[in-house]
Amino acid sequence: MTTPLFELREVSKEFPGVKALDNVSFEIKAGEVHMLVGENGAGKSTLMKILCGAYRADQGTFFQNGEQVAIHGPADARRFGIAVIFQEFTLVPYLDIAQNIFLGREFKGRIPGLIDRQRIHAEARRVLDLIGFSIDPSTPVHKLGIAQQQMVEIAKALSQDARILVMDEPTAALSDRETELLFAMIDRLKKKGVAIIYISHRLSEVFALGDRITVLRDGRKIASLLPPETTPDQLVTLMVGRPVDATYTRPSRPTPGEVVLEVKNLSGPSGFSNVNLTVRAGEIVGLCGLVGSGRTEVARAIFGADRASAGEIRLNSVPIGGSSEDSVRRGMALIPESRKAQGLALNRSIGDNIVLVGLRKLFPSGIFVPRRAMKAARAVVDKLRIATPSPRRPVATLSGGNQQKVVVGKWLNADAKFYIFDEPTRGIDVGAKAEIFRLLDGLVHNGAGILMISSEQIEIVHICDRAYVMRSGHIAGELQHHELTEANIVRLGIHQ
Amino acid sequence: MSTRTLVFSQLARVPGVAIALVGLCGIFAATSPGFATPANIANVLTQSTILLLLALPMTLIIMTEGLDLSMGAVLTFASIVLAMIAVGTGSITLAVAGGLAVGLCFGFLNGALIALLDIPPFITTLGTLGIAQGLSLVVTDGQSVVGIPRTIEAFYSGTVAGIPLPIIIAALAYTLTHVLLYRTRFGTYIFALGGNREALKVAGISVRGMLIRVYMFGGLMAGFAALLMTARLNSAHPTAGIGMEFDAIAALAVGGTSFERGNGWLLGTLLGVVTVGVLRNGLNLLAVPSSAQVACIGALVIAALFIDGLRGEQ
Amino acid sequence: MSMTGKIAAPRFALSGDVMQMLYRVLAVVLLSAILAMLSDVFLTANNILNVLRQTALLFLMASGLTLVILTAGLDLSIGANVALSGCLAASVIKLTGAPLAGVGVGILCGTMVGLANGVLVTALRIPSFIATYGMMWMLTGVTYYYMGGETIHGFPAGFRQLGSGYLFGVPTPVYVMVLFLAIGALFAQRTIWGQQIYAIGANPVAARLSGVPVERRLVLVYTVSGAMAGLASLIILARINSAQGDIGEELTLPAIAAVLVGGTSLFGGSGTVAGTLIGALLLTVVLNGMNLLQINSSWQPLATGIIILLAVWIDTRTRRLGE
Amino acid sequence: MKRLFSLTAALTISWSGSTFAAGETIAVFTKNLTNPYFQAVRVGTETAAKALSVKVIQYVPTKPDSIPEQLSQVEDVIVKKPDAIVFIPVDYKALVPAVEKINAAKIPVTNITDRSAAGDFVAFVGADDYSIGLAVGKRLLTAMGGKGNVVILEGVKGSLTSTNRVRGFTDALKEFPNAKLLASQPGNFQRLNALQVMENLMQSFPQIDGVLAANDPMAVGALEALEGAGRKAQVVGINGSKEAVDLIKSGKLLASGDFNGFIQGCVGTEIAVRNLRKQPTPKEVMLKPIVVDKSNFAPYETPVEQRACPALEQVLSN
Repeated sequence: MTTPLFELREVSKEFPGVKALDNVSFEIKAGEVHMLVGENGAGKSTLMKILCGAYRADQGTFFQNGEQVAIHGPADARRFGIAVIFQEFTLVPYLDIAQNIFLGREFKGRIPGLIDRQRIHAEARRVLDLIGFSIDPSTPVHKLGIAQQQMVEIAKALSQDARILVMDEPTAALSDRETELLFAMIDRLKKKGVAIIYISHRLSEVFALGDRITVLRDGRKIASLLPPETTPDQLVTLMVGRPVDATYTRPSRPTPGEVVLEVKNLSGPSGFSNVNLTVRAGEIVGLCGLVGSGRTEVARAIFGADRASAGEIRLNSVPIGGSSEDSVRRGMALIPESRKAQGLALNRSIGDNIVLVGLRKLFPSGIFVPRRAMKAARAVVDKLRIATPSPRRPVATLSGGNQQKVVVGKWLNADAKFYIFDEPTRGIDVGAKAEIFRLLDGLVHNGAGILMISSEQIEIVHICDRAYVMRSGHIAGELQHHELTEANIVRLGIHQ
Repeated sequence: MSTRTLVFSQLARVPGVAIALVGLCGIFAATSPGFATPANIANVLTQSTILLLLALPMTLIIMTEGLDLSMGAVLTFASIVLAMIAVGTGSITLAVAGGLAVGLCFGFLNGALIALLDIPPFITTLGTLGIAQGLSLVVTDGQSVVGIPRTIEAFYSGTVAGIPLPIIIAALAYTLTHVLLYRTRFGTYIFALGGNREALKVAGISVRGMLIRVYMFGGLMAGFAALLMTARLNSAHPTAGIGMEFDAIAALAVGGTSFERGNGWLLGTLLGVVTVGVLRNGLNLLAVPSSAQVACIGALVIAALFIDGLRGEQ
Repeated sequence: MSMTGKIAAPRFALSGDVMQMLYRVLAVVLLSAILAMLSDVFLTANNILNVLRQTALLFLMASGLTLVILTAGLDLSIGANVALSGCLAASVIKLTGAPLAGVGVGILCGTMVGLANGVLVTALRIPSFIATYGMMWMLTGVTYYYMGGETIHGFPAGFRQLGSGYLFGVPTPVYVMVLFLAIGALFAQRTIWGQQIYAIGANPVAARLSGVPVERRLVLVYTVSGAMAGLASLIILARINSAQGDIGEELTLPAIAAVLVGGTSLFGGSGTVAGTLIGALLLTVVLNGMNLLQINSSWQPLATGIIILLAVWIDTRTRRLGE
Repeated sequence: MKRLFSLTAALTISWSGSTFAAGETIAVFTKNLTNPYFQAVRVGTETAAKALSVKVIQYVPTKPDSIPEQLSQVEDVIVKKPDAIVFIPVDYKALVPAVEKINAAKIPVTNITDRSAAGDFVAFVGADDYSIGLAVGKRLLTAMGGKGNVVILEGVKGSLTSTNRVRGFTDALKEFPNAKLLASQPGNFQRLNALQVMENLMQSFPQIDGVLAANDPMAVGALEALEGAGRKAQVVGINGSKEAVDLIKSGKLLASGDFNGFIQGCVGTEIAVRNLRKQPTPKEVMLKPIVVDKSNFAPYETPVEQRACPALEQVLSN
């Protein structure tokens, strides 16, 4: 039994009203990948923030290589070689990659006060090579895609020659190929003796990568397990506290009805062309492919959020005209990929957010009646089991899963006929995922049609009735229910 | 940014303001004989210096997604204090120090209110604008402060090797700000303040400390602007700087600095200031009536922003 | 300007966040109490009406502006708009002798200018701060050119009732103020357009993806702001019985201050028209008090500045508690 | 951008032509585009210019009374080297450097209305604010029978004009011991300010018999305030502006001291021209205060545009 590289003992952290961490002990050994799992609000991110010095623990002790240390701030954390890759990128858009990698650790130049940019770029080059990311380090970050930014984040962490790397759902935004790159890299790091604390909601990853799994729930440490000795279902049960079917399957599937959405030869400036697809009432149709293959772009074009340059879109066989406003009026709904940026008015109440879409339907006269709005909102809150005392509460106070429910709930008052779900389960925990799926299922049973984008093929496989796979802006192929397997999706999705 | 991308990104952005500047110069040179003379060019540049001293720090402040509406008033008050000390003690050094101190104090006050009490910059500086303006009136009771030693005048009217001193001061100020923004940690963190404050926190850098320093830099530059203003008027007047902050903001907006995500461009600010200066000077030389001049300035601001908007879409 | 907006109250209650309103009303009451102690005339019916009349003007300009700021925008052109609309209206009244014609022209001009602002901000995608700043210069230029330094004065008594008249012993502008307070509050809180405006301010992207016609609503708020400036200009004309190129020049920043002191957030999505009224009242009471106490007017900007800071600071504090 | 170009181009065509016309060119500086007084001055200069067949160019700060801007305009004008300059400083102290620049450029400059604190001038043409204040003050107080409560509405704090006029008012008050000065508050030469200040003052003082306003717009503001409150008081202003004259005619305004911007413009320009043409010029012309009231308003009814400049001798003689 080697002494752990770093250890936390009986750490507690309390926020007004919430005990975020309650006597949690946690250790990480050199060269191991320690999976940290738990529902949102279980305390994962608090633990992480304490590790990196963003929060101060109320109680608890820290040990580095067996001797007691204290973390007063980010500086200490860095000194102990702890580096964190947050989910919300900590990159500065109008600085270049190199400057971002060394933000706060700029090398001093010969002239006192100035920074040595040559050295910064040289070093950045080195780090980028280390993770096999070939890009000019002097590219401004605002020019990078989300996956590339993720790479920069990792490079940033490694550049601090971290001995302990904390990753918060690093694959959430990555395509499969990029994910493989990441995993390969993680292996390399392990061999170098780097310890990795890996937070994930994707059970496949947990078992594929993990040397050890620690489960948190409601701020308490529930269990610490070894993958070989556990099954996914056990794990999920531990996380949620009640048995949940991790790989959600739909009890019954309605027989597809009329064609709700028909897209013919859709092409757009945002890099997709000749996209043809149909969705029938009662169907959940998947739209998959690598990140950057044009899934989201197609979805936005169908919804009218972006202009299409050519092609035809028919909703219930009526051609629709390219503005999101028009699409909404005709009963189309979009659940965008980014809750915070595109889905919610964070500084407004849950109720305000829920009634927004349905305003015209709820108040045809144009007169807004708060009481009626409240009732409508509460109805949705109850229907979707959104965990909140009152719809008057600010939506920002909800957990990720519940926020996602609000984004979906917005459309229930608008009785939409066709829904586009773009990454509906990104960054939400297993329990919430199951509920979202149940919701999709409910919608199609009520005769709606759904187009669902997801990077997690397992979800597509389990949820969808059919799926289209995109590759670099084209539909690479369509998979009927019986041919819908992860292997097929990957085969179609990546270049031969 | 590395020199290469820096140069590139700047070239890519030149048109909006540069077209305006080149175009205006062309027109005025063609239509007004007096315009393209060394004397007049020196004249325009000299006139632009005070505004530039405000527009440079304002660019950095706006890059932090902040704003400083108090600059004009602070300039005024600093200039009054400077003049009063000069009159009282006859010591230039003391006077200049006093003026800069006023600038720094207000800069700190702004920064502290914004960073520590997190009052939004717009309101904070709207408030301190009132305070500085009020103090200027109270201490002078509306009178100009005159009788300051002639030597102060030299700061504005003096020349070194035939180049007007204010132009040299402005050039220094620009170089300093440029180095500060593109070559130092301070500058790097300004990009971060506007672009992603979380990144700073994670890197263990005090956002509040940075903010305070940015506004103090603004105050300091306002202090120097006050020195030039006092030298220029050879007196201080409680209304001298009113509204200059808006001119500065307009100039940097014309220069292509956007109000979001720390997307600023210092060279553009310089061009913007000169463009506005050239416009006013040219219209005066052409004896265009003031009412038309007023309209032209408005048109310039909107036109330049419109161009950048178009280019942004491409 | 940073988008880290504060958590705002739910927008269901008519008056918005009750706590916020309470504290603001309290501030006015406290200030009034102090002034009442210092000056025996402060609390006289006459002076109260007098304060209200002066508040009316500020409020009318600020009320339209409130909607603009609710969408996280700004309108720096209202002062110049007042000047142009007022001067045009004045000359029409002089020419035709028909006050109504003047009223029509004044409001129309204001509305048109507002519409232009809306187009600059939406169609040309120019940041509102700059667009309206440029607009301010252009309007001023036109006004100066049009007036050529002259004054237009002497309007029919009927028209002047609008500014200096009384109805049941209460100044006419006060009625106008109350009317537009009601309209404004109802529009913001009780129409779906109002709700959409709040939504746009809170998150324009989310609003658009929720089918809110963002551009049209934005054009609407700038147009309304312009129209209110036009209306305000008429009140000014009627009060001073004359028009000059510089009327309204000094009214823009106070109007903005009134909105902000009234608790509307520059980041959009939170604030109320009623709050703006309190803000305007607060600022007016300060100046009125200083006049009554015959404090050297040099102190006025100083006092105003401090009031603004105090109000907003307490505001952020109470918000913090509110969470 | 095209729009901007064509705009500037258009202006260029329309203005550059006239700029280089024959005859001496005289640059005229006034304080702002908003106060009718300076419009009167400008009309005066134009009228004189026509008579003397010279060309005047008006320079006015785009921001009313902006010191730095007038300074810049002076610097720009020096580049153009007009034959002469007629100059009203926006601030009599702060613009001294500008005057020195003009002197250094050897451009003859005539100072009118506000006497610059320093600099060499061909001549100064003005009316003495103090004696006008005094005269108008006396006019009011005599009308009040030498007793009663008076308030003063000052102009912009620190402006020479305001200071001297108010000094005149107060000295007038000294001569009438039974009259009581209740308050003296600034209305910044602005209608609305004056109106609101007056409204507030009326709250503190139940009985106000007379108002001394440092210019006509403020007098008008005061009148409106009084009317609004349904109270009566004698009001006097200064400038003898068209609107003041109308109000005097209709009996609302008691009197207005004639500051006579029109004649100042005329005389200033004529002196500038005479000086250029090597004709003798007076070093100083002080228009003596005239109080316009019901008895003598008739001549002031003709709008300035239609008036003719009086001969210099005539002005000097009386």
